[in-house]
Amino acid sequence: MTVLIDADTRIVVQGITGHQGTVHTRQMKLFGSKVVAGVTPGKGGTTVEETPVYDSVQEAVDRKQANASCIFVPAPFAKDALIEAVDAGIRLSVVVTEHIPFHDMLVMYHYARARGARIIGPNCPGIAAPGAPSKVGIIPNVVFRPGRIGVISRSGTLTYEIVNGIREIGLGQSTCIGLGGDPVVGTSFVDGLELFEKDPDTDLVVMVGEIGGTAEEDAADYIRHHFTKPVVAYIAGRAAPPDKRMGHAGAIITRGRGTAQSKQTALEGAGVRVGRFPYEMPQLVADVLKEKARR
Amino acid sequence: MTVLIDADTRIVVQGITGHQGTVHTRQMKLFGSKVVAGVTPGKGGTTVEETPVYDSVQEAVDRKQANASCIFVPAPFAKDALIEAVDAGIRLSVVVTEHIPFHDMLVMYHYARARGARIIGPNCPGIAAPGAPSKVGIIPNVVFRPGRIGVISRSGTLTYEIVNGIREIGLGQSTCIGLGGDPVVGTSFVDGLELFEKDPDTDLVVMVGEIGGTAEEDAADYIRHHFTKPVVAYIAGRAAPPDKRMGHAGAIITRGRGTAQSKQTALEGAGVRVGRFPYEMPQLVADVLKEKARR
Amino acid sequence: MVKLAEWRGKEIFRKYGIALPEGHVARSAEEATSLVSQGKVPLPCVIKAQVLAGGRGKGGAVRFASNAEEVRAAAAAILGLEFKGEKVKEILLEGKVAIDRELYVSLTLDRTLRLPILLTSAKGGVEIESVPDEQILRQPIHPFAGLAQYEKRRAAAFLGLTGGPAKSLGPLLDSLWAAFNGEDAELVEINPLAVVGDRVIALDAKVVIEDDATFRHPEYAEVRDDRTPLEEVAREKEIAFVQLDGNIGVIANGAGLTMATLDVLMQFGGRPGVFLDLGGTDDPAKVAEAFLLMAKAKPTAVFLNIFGGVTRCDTVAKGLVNAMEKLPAQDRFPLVARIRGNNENEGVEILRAAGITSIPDLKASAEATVRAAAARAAAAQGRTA
Amino acid sequence: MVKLAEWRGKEIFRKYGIALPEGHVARSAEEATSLVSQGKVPLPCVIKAQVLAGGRGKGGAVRFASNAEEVRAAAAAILGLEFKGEKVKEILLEGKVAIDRELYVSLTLDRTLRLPILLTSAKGGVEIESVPDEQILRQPIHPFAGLAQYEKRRAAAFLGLTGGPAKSLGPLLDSLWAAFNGEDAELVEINPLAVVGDRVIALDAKVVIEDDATFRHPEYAEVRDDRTPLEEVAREKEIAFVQLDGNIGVIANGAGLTMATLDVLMQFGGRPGVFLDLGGTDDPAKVAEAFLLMAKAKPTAVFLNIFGGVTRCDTVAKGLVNAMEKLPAQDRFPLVARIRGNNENEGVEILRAAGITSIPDLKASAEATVRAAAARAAAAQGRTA
Repeated sequence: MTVLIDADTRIVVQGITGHQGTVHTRQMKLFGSKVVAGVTPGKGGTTVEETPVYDSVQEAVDRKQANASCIFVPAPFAKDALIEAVDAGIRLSVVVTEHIPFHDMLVMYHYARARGARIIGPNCPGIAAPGAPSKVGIIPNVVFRPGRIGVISRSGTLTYEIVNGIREIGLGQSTCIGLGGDPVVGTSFVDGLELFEKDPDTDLVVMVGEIGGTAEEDAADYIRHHFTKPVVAYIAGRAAPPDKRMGHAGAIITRGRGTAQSKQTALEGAGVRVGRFPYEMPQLVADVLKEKARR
Repeated sequence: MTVLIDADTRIVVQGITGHQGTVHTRQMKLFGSKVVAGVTPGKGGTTVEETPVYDSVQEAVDRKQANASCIFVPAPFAKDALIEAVDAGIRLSVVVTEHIPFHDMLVMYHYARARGARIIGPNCPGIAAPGAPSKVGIIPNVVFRPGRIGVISRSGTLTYEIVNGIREIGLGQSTCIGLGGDPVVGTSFVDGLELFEKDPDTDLVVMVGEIGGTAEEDAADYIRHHFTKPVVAYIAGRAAPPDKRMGHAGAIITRGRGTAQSKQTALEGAGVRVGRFPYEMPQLVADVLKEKARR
Repeated sequence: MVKLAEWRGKEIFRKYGIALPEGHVARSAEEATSLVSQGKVPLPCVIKAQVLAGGRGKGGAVRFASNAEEVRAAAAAILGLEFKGEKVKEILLEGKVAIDRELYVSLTLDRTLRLPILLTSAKGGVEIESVPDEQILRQPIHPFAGLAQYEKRRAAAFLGLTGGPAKSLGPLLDSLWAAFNGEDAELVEINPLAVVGDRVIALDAKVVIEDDATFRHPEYAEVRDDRTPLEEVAREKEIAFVQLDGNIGVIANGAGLTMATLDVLMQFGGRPGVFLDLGGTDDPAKVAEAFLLMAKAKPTAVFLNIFGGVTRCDTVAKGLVNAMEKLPAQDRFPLVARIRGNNENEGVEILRAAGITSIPDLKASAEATVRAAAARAAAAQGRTA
Repeated sequence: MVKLAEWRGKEIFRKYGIALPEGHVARSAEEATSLVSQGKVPLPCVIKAQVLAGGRGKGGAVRFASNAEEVRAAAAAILGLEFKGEKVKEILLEGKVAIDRELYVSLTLDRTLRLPILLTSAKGGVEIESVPDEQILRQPIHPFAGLAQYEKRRAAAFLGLTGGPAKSLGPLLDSLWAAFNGEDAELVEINPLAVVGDRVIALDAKVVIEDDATFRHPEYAEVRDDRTPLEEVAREKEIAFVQLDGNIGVIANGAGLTMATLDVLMQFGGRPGVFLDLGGTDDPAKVAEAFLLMAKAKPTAVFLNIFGGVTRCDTVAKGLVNAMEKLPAQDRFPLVARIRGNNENEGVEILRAAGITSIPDLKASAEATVRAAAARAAAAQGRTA
């Protein structure tokens, strides 16, 4: 089983006629995803990567039964694109777009939530379930393979790096969720853990965190009280100075809060094994699985 | 059983130090309701009808475990009072206040809904469950008695009139919900029917509707497809001319829509017995119950 | 319901940046002529009666003029009209525009969805009620999302707009949405919305402000437009009072009960002339005030139907007796009372002492009222005959 | 993160109606003196260095003056300062007010709740980080409800305000809320918020605008305040580039991987000097541009760590080789590369052809980088010695 997406996920790509939209429509299809439609206002009636393009999400839902969307539209229009998706009945939107003002994202998040929809992202690689197979977003097709490890991450390439290492020791993933690097994200570590807790086909969760905010500390608190599966974590940014945004809008130590040390301490306090460097992660995962098997 | 309220409902009265707030706190207590606190900003520390008064709903929740509120504050401040209740974790608010602008009520409704709270009203008599016993609002204590009839109504006194007639033939109520006479209400006929459908202790529902809007037509549609219990209805306002507000902000026939005839036709089409006059209602209820027993 | 005349609606539209023809209000033919001669209104122009009823075009309440003399004549003609029962006191003069197409757009409330709803139709210039449903696009607008770009795009596409007019529709809808919310409107309607060259402009304006929101908009306190003088007095006293075309006054407590009382009266051949909902009160003075207001409507008979809850029967009885005592003989009316519920016995006793019998049965009391009205009418006819 | 100087923050506050002392900015002692002599700034007055760092009071960057001569002297003294590494170019002159109490209020984002949060404390005038948690009231504000009356009442009660100051707090908080949203701020902070007589006024202003929202606020495009010149160039080219205090440049793709690369370098004794996140790109020219920017930071050595996904290894290799060819000999730097993932073989081949070996192991490549930097530093020292 997988979380959030499966083989029946029918994707509409919002902003399909843009460069990124087109490239990743192709990649998603190659992965095995059902990309059933694209939307670009004014380009309705055309075709991209053998996918019909409509003027509105509603048409994609009405004609192609789309039930998830992948948003590539530029930041100034992203809020509107998400509202359009929610209003059309889409219940899962992966927002790849970066540089969305958090004031917009606050509205997007609470609007989607009020209407029963979920956002992954923004500024995220999306979600991939190699066994389905299905992916929504821009996660590379090659690093994953089906397995029983859940991955939740605030980063993109760092996650591919770590997952690749884990793959090299022979382990695969159930679902990988890229939460995104922004200060306000639609789905947090805690939300992701809730999903994996309920998934019978996930044995262990790898968390890839980074400096900024308290999402990892919140996750530690959740793990301590509610999570029953082993968790292995890595936190990027121990070398980062305060008050500097390290690439991600959310990766910033402000007023002394959000340091890698604080996160590591919180997670270890909740029984999570925290790797200090990416290359330590495969061995850690293997060790923890071995311990689990022994119990 | 009852819907929405029961013997464990712990009421905080918002605007308790006003005339109406004080009078109805006493009446609610006489009925048997647990009025555990009142709120009037600036009057914290005083007592009304042996009920402690606090400055905020949060204090009433923290100290007295209030879980429902009854709002008597004037219209210009009602929106804020509701938001305060919702934010403090109150999940049921009866808004007695009338003359709340519907633009405010739209925000109140959608805010409460987004945060998992329910509004009864505004401009409503509230809700009474004679068997609990508990009531939140201003429904007179004397007209009801415990029984198995559910009542949902847009009106106040007309409902007491009808219920009194039904009582005189020996029947009582499970719960009576006064929806309120405004164009936008927190709980509609459909919402009320959903509650009674699930209530094993309600055998029949009496709907008291009136001109304006399409709440009764919507209810007819719902009854046709989802409601399994008998319904008896009365619609006030056959004599009302178009484009005049008949006392209630919501009781107005606009652009030919919302007539009593339209509502009666819709309800009868859904198998509902519609009485033409209030004094016909007790006999209709008795007849329908007899038919039900025969089947 | 504060219905605003077109010129007031357009003042609001202007405030929110909605494109309009150049125009001014006049209250006399002289004023109209001078607006034109001073160049404030370009020629040719259109002159429109500022009345609330629709169908002005066919009713002679809209005229065109291409010179000052024609303006004077048209203004004088329209200002002399009584249009559907309403005297024309103001006219709006606007420069005539070259209309390519007439569209329709409005924002109002969808009570079922509990959402504002944007209506658009390519069939502008006629009453929207006459337009088939499938020719109207209905888009609910969520207050937390606001009017979204995609909704504006869909509206433009549905109207068949492209190029300049399509581009100008978006900002116009944003302005209309801002006006709807900012003014606490029940309705903002542009009919017709005209395509003029490369943009859309509002040729008419219908704005209805919500009564209950006037505490935020004292500027509308003076607008009475749509009420009878007695209804206006009642509104100031916060009594729900509606004048109808019959002769029997109904006083009851609660909107639903008052309506039901009208319904029962009609059933027995009575014609209600006043709907008066006492509401919930425990003040006899307020009750007396309502009775005196009722007397001013000169009803042939009055039916008092009280079901006591918040309002106690004795309170009503006291107020009634006080009011009756104050009424001069010629203003009195036959009264049938039915008081039930809270403190019923005390109320019945007070009435009995004043010579009024309460009939507890609703049907019987309604019949009695209809008989009393008929008798009074017959007597009055006898007097005048 | 667009951090605004106090005077700019106060301009925003004024726009939203927040009460402030009378004040003006000056850029020279002469200008300061003439502001006072023209009566634009009342005496006595306070003169404050317009720098972004805190602790100005203790650092001599705030002075008082009661006549024109004192103003000139204070202005000259402050304008000559270098305060915590920042040259003082502007001073703000404000009329001195009689402070009864100093409070604290701010609005910022709570990332966990995904809600704006209103912070209030009676301990104003000190850094909020030094105030114990229980002395700070934290109220999350829901964007769909806005700042509610009860939240303002609770803030006033928590601050122990009554009477006039309590009454003036509500509108001030409304204005602050409007500014926070209207300006797309990450932070609006008033510290201290002063009780002066019967009202509260903002003595200081700290406003931080969100970088990503500057498309809605072109007025902040010119404000650079907090970046190094190279960071500013990078920002214009949309490259994530942060200067640190070490000597090794790191180029990686993705913020997380770039951070992790810094972490690994540090582990082996390296000191990162530049964080450069290539992000996702498939354009060799963009990669070359990033390398040339890195060269301008004069790193002792550079570590290139690519995990190819959206960004393909061969694209990076091509861009790198192009850039290296363009660099004059004296600007070149030792380079250690590690490229993995998408099109890895093609990339490795391109690098090999240019004489660069990719070390696939992260640990080994990081160690090699640290060694290369040390060797270069030693060689440079040898040359200068």
